[in-house]
Amino acid sequence: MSSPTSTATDEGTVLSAVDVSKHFVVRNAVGDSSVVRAVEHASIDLYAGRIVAVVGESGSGKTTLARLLARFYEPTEGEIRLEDVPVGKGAAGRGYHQTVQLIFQDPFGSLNPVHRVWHNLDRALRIHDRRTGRAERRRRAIGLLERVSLTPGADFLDKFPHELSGGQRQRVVIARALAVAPKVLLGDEPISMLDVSIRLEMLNLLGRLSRDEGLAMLYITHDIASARYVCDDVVVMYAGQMIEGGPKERVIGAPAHPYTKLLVESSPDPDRVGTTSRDEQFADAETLGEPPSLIEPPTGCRFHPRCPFAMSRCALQEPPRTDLGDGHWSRCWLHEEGRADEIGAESYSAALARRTTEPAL
Amino acid sequence: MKTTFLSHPKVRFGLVVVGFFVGLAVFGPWLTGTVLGIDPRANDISAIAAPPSSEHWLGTTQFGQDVLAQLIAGARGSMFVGVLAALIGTVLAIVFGVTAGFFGGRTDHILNFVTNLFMVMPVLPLIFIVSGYLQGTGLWMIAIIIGVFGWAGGARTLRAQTLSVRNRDFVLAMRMLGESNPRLIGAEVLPHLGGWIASMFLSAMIGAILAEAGLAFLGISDSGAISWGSMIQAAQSQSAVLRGLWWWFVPPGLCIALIGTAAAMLNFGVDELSNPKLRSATRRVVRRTRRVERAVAADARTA
Amino acid sequence: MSAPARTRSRTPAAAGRPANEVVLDVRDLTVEYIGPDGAVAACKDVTLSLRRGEILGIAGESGSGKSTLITALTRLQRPPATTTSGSITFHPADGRPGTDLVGLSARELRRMRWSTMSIVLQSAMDALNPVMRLGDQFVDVLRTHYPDLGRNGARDRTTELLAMVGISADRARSFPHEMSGGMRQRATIALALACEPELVVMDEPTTAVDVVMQRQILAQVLRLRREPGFAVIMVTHDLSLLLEAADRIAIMYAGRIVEVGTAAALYRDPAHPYTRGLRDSFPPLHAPLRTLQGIPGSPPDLRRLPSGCPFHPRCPVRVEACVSTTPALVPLPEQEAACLLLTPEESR
Amino acid sequence: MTLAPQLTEVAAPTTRLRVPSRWAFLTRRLGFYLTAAWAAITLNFLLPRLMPGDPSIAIVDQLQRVSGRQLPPETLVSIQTLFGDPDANLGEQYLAYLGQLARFDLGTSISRFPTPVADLVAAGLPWTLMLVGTTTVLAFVIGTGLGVLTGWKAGGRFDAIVTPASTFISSVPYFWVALIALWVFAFELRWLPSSGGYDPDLEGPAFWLSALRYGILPAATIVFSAFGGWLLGMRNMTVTTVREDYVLLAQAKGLAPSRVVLRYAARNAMLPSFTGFALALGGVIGGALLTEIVFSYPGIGYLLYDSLTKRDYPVMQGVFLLIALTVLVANLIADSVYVFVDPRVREQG
Amino acid sequence: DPDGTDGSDEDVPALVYGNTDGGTTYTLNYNVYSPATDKSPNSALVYEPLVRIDYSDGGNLVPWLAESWTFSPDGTEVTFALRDDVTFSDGEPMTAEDVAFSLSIPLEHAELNATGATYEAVEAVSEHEVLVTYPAASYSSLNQFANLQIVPEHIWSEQDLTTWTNPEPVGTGGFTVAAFSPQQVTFEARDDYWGGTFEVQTVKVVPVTQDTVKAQLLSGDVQWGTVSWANGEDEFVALDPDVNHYQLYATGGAFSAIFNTGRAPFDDVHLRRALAMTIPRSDIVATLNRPGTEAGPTGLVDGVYADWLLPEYQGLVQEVDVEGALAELAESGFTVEGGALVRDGQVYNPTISFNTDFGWEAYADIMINSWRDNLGLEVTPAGAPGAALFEQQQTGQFDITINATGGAGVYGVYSGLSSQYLAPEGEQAATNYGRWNDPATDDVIARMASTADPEELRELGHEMQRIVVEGVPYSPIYTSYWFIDINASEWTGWPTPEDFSYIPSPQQGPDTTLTLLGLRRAES
Ligand SMILES: Nc1ncnc2c1ncn2[C@@H]1O[C@H](COP(=O)(O)OP(=O)(O)OP(=O)(O)O)[C@@H](O)[C@H]1O
Ligand SMILES: Nc1ncnc2c1ncn2[C@@H]1O[C@H](COP(=O)(O)OP(=O)(O)OP(=O)(O)O)[C@@H](O)[C@H]1O
Ligand SMILES: [Mg+2]
Ligand SMILES: [Mg+2]
Ligand code: NI
Repeated sequence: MSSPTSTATDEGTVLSAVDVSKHFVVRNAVGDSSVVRAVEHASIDLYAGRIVAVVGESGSGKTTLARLLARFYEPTEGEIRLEDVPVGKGAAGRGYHQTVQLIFQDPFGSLNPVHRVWHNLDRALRIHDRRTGRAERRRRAIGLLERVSLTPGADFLDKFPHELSGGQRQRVVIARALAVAPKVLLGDEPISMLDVSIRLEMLNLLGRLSRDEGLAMLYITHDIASARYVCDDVVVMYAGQMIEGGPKERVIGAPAHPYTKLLVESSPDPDRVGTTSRDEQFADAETLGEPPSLIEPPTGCRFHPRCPFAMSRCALQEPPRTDLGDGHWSRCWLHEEGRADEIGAESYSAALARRTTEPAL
Repeated sequence: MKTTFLSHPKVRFGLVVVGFFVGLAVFGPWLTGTVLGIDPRANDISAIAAPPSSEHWLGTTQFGQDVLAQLIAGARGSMFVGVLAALIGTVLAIVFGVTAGFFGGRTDHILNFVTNLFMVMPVLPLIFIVSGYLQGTGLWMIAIIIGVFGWAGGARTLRAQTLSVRNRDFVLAMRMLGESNPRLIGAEVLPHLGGWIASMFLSAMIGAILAEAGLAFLGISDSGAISWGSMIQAAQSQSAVLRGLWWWFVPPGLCIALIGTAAAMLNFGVDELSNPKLRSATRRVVRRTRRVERAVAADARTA
Repeated sequence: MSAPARTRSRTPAAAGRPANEVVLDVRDLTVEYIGPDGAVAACKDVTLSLRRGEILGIAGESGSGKSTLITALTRLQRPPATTTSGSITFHPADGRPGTDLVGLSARELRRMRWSTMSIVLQSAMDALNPVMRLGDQFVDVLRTHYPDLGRNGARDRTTELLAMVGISADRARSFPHEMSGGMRQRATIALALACEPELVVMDEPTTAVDVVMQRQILAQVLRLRREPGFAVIMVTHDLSLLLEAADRIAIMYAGRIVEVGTAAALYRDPAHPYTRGLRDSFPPLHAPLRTLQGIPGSPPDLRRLPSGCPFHPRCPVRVEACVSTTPALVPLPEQEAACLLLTPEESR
Repeated sequence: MTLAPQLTEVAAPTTRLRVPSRWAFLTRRLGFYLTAAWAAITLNFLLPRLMPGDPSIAIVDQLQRVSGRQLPPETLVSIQTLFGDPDANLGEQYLAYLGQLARFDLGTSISRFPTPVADLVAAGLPWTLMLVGTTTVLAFVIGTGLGVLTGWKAGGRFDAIVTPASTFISSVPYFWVALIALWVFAFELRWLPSSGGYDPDLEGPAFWLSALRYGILPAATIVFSAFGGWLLGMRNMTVTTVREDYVLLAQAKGLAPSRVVLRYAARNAMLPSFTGFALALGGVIGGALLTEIVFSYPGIGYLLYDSLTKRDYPVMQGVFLLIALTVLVANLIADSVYVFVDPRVREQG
Repeated sequence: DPDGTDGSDEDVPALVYGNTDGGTTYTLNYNVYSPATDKSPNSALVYEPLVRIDYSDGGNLVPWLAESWTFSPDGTEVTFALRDDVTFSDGEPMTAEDVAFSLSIPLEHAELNATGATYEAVEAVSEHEVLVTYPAASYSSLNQFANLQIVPEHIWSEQDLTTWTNPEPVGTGGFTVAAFSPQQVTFEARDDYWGGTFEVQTVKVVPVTQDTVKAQLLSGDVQWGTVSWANGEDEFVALDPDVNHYQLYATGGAFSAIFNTGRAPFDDVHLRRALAMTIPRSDIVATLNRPGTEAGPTGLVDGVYADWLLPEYQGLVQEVDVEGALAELAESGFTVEGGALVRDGQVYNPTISFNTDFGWEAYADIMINSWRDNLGLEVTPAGAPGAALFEQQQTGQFDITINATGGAGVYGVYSGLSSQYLAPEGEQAATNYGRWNDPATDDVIARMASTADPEELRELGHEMQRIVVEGVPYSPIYTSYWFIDINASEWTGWPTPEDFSYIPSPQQGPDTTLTLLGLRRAES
């Protein structure tokens, strides 16, 4: 099941996760421990100059994946490879983080309110190059700020986080990550806490850094539309597993997994306004179901309890990975059963409605 | 930020009073000796247990000693114990609380267990007993004992705060930049806990002043030093209460209460400034809002 | 309102009501936070009307005064928030004359609450009492407003309400922390409907949940609104969602309503440059991609509002007059908007 | 250096949690308190051995002091044997000590030889428990009650007077309040007796009435000094709680204000009080000891004082042990109450 | 008053004694030989000694249960002739066997030797005669028998005396314990007491604090107390002079500054004199509200030892004598530099230790101030709680310390200076804390112990007075007193300090009994 395939084979990957799993042990008050399978058998490759988006419901393991890649967590299984070299256990030191940096969701939270912008950049510059003098560091810090479009940079050096707007804060965070000259930038929902009006600027900045500066980037989001806007490839996660991936237009335009279809159809899309009546759009959306527990995940395909296309085999066996060409792949029994066409045939809610009237199982 | 801090009435009251007593502790001898010309230990045999008068503003003790001079001298003794014990307690609380919270795991388990242990031990009786064993100790020893036994509550708060700060994104981010643990604690976590530490220090100081007074009242104190507690004790041993020599035992108690109130007010003010929920419930805010509401209502009536 | 709730809930009450009748009429509402350095108007001269059964969306960036408006409308504001001017007139369904909520005493308000107007708060996580069982939080509101319902009656009604949002009856014995976020959010919606209000006010009911759950919740609101027939004011910063779900939308900027109109009109032809910018801040899901810019700059600090039109520093089409003149809402065919570049309908 | 944070403390997954078993929680707490009790016992054993002074020498000291005559060395030796084998090593002594404790034998008082310490403590404990118990409850009830009132109407006139006043009151040393109370009510006004715990001439109900009368001043002192702390804590918690969304929602629901205050605001605001109980109780007990001394109340506070001045080490130890154990039990009770009032309770440490 | 004497209990009010010894509760322990320091109160109402010390007459011994005593010629044996009319409260007569049994308790049980008995054997020689044998001539150590209580052998011989608490005491005294509760002990008068009959039928002893007892004396709830009452003349007596009495009886001792003569610098007599001359005794007694009670230089108190004092020391008040002190200081060879004493390159910073339990800080301050002002000497206060101070004093860890000096009789006052009690610094000494080591003193004391001749004793006493005044092993500061507070609203017949043959103290053994015998119902 763990065939580490990459979509583009011409270039070498900068950072990849090979068949990684992460299990957490949680204890309740009684002291019983249970295992949360936050990520299972996930593989992902990041390339220089490309952005990969990971989308999925809340709790599907996106953050965990990012933190595995940032080596905040030790994988329970599998390995992380940096430029095709496996990273040894527990060795996530400065060297690693000089290459891989993570951007957090909340720009306020990732800047210590007691420190000025200067402190943040200065520390980053100093830790990774102890020889440069203060004047030189200052010059570089200004350069970094201007790289993330905070101009004039010198004006921002002495500000405290609370004196900055959300967008400016997130730019400072990015500038700080860039200070160590990383090759990989991991963004864990880097725009979801920002105001709608400034999100695009952020996305444009990330796009520019990847395109013009050749950074490899992971972009985690809830918002499929923004993923489509900025990224090159999309990977869909469900309940800790990766269920579909490929070039963005293929995955979003023609989902090859029922869950991806659900996700796309649930996303707000003002373009739909006027095409159908509102009541129609929302018809039967009430029974879309909830994500499963990761402590006792469903057997077989984890999506089967909610899936309108579910067959008896779905509940028994995990679906294999089916390559659909152009780097597009999916894990769904429909492909093996030759019923792949059904996915695109009608809307998800229609399929669901049909299923409730005539049970598929 | 700073100006709002200083313009907060509770903070201002607290700062003024605490500052006043710190000043008394520091400049007390100069004040009594040079400015007022009174000596806390001099005996005016012509005025024994005399009520306040122009000569002795706060009256005299049974030994003809000037109560005001003693009160000023006592500020030094009490503040000394308060500050030293609070320093010791705060350092211990930081060591236990922040270390436990920051490193977690086994370290946390052990340190937190010790903290909880000290927490549920009745500290004041314990201090009484330990000081009782070390009979006739100096103020240093008393301060050390109070500090050594009185840190648990603060450590618990700091641990909880550290726990919440430790996994905050900014700590993770700096860690990711390659900051070392000591620097993470020193530069990222501790400054963030500054407010908590300051308020801990203040409460520890009050606790220590009260504990010292209690010890002095039990007769465990440094006979060479004057503190507010030892003044009350001396008054009590001379039946000042029965004899109605209120000017002898009321002022030191008032001083303790006053500085305690001031420190509590400071903490209160800091709380209110840092917690918008509390801030919106202060008298000033409510009054201001009411005034506007009344004005609006009046307008509506005339309109 | 002494009729037992259950009988009413079964009859589609909306049937007999005139469709265009106004439920809530807000005029020139100004809400200020009274601070030490003077008052900050978080809502300024807000004028709105809500028709029976309608879903009115209010969109705006963070800090634009949406929550302030809602707490003012529901008269739940606390110091230092103060309603300094304006009226909020509620017109009951039975045709009695409207009452201005601003002038009501606490006791009069209490009688009106929940049975005429209920609220769903921003975060369902915090809106339920963590130490009370879910069912009890239904029972206490039911028994307050229908004293003759009895304990068992209230229980039955709770079961009924929970079933409406797809929560099984045994969940009534759960504590909030034992339920998932989506479930809690649905429970608060069911709670809001407990006394069959004529108006439900929702403050970002879907912000904390992800897209699939978002859709489920909205679908439920839409369905429920069809049956008992209540009007909804829904606040969110997610304009794309409102465009799909609301009948009419009001756009707030810096405490003012800068545009209000039908969802379709605002999507097709936004009149205010801010609305335009907001609409263009959402990349399309299917349409061809092009580079979008959003709105440069960030929302103003209400304590230091720019002069004139508060949007002018960020406005791509500003003219000189924008710096000095504060525009008023201009009626247009399908909407109203506050921009100096617009001329009123009649003069066009 | 690894970046992996600890995995044990994790926010609850959004999926449904299993309902934690209260009994399991309590069992764990009980385990902690048992360990704490063991620690207290061991501390109690070690303290006198780490500190200077030998009980036998203390006895001889005092006898010489009383008689003013030198006592022969044999006297010291035979007194030493009365207090256990002086040559036993620390381990043996520890075992012997544990064995004694198991038999509720706290040793023998020095100054009141041969009265067992257990008897002395047992004589004083009921009085202290009664005094501290009732006053803690009273102070808690008054403090929390007023705290809810001030917090609910925070910023109002009542709050503006009561809160600063109780800040002041809670900073006043217990014994000073006791002295003032003594001065005003016992000496000046002569309303109440100034010392002792009861009228020894009375019996039956009259005796209990007298115990009540004698208890009023000490109890009032403790309540007066202790309620402020509860009030301030409760006020701030109420203010914070009242601004929680669920209270706002409760108001929006049109519930009667009393119901909103009690069921929604006060109930939730009170929860942290239970976790702060340990700290508060320690303070109250310390204060109560001093109060007992001022009023010569026949409790263990006065006993402690007496033993301190007479260097009666076994009594000091016994009193401390008892106080420590009582506080542990009180905390266990507070924990149990907490478990039943807060369904979210989870192991904190 | 016919009603008061007919014995009907209802009309005879109890005499309430407010006991301020410390503690709020009593524990039951009437084992008078127990090594406990806190026993049940007023056991002297139940148990009696052989002899009584008469403080109205120089601390002489007078008969009590013993009618008389005779020494053997070499002074090593004394025979007590016992009264024959004494019975225990259970009706058994007291015999020589009982006395021999009682007196041998300290000899047989070292841990029960709480009074430090110095004899080595006791023997009943006839039904009413007991022979006590000493190891050496001991004419002057008879007063220990004032502290040894006679107990009934028929009850006590069956008990383990080390742990027994004697819950139902049976003794020869005038009272029995009628009721015992932790906060009150009630004594009932015997009607078959050998010493006479009591009008007071009931004595109640309650534990109270110093403040409370004053309040209760004022209100009449308590009629008898032993609390020292600064300004008691104004605050108590003046309120009702007929009823309220505040009396001071000299104990014969004094509070003194004891110099540690065993170590430098106070091994120098001139230095001791210089310091003694600058103790502001009048100031101290002024703050005590006891003007005129400054102690003389001898350690013997005028009121008690009038017949014994050398004429030149009678009524002598030692005023502060700065000139004399400076002269002595000069003679000592010490100079005062920066507050410290310097001689031969050695620097001494003397300290003064005192009992903080008594609140002695302030008095020490008065002395320290005077030494600073008059000699330039900085003496550091080193107060300690009673128990700790006592240990320091016994082991000689002090420069100057404050303690009571005195004893029963002239020999009792001075015997503590004998080198017999000398212990090196660091080791415990029962007395002679000042490490006084003077052959002349030893000689005088030895002679006092071995003479029975009053004239010779007087002569030797004079010699000791000269030694103390000249050598200053200690310097008396103020006279120590028994303080008696009386509310005579119910009972009269109290002696006064001007006219007494026994001390009306509730804690003075036979004197207490004598006081109670003398009390009469007040006329109302
Ligand atoms: N440190 C941890 N210990 C235990 N469980 C964890 C931990 N971190 C995450 N989980 C659990 O793992 C699952 C996946 O979490 P993760 O945060 O990766 O999801 P996500 O996709 O990022 O969700 P969201 O969109 O809400 O951010 C969740 O059920 C979560 O509760
Ligand atoms: N208690 C308060 N005191 C002073 N100003 C306040 C207070 N509460 C809110 N404000 C200010 O009022 C303005 C509007 O706040 P409001 O909460 O209504 O915004 P919102 O539109 O709901 O934003 P969000 O999308 O973040 O919920 C903000 O600028 C805020 O700073
Ligand atoms: Mg996440
Ligand atoms: Mg809001
Ligand atoms: Ni590292």
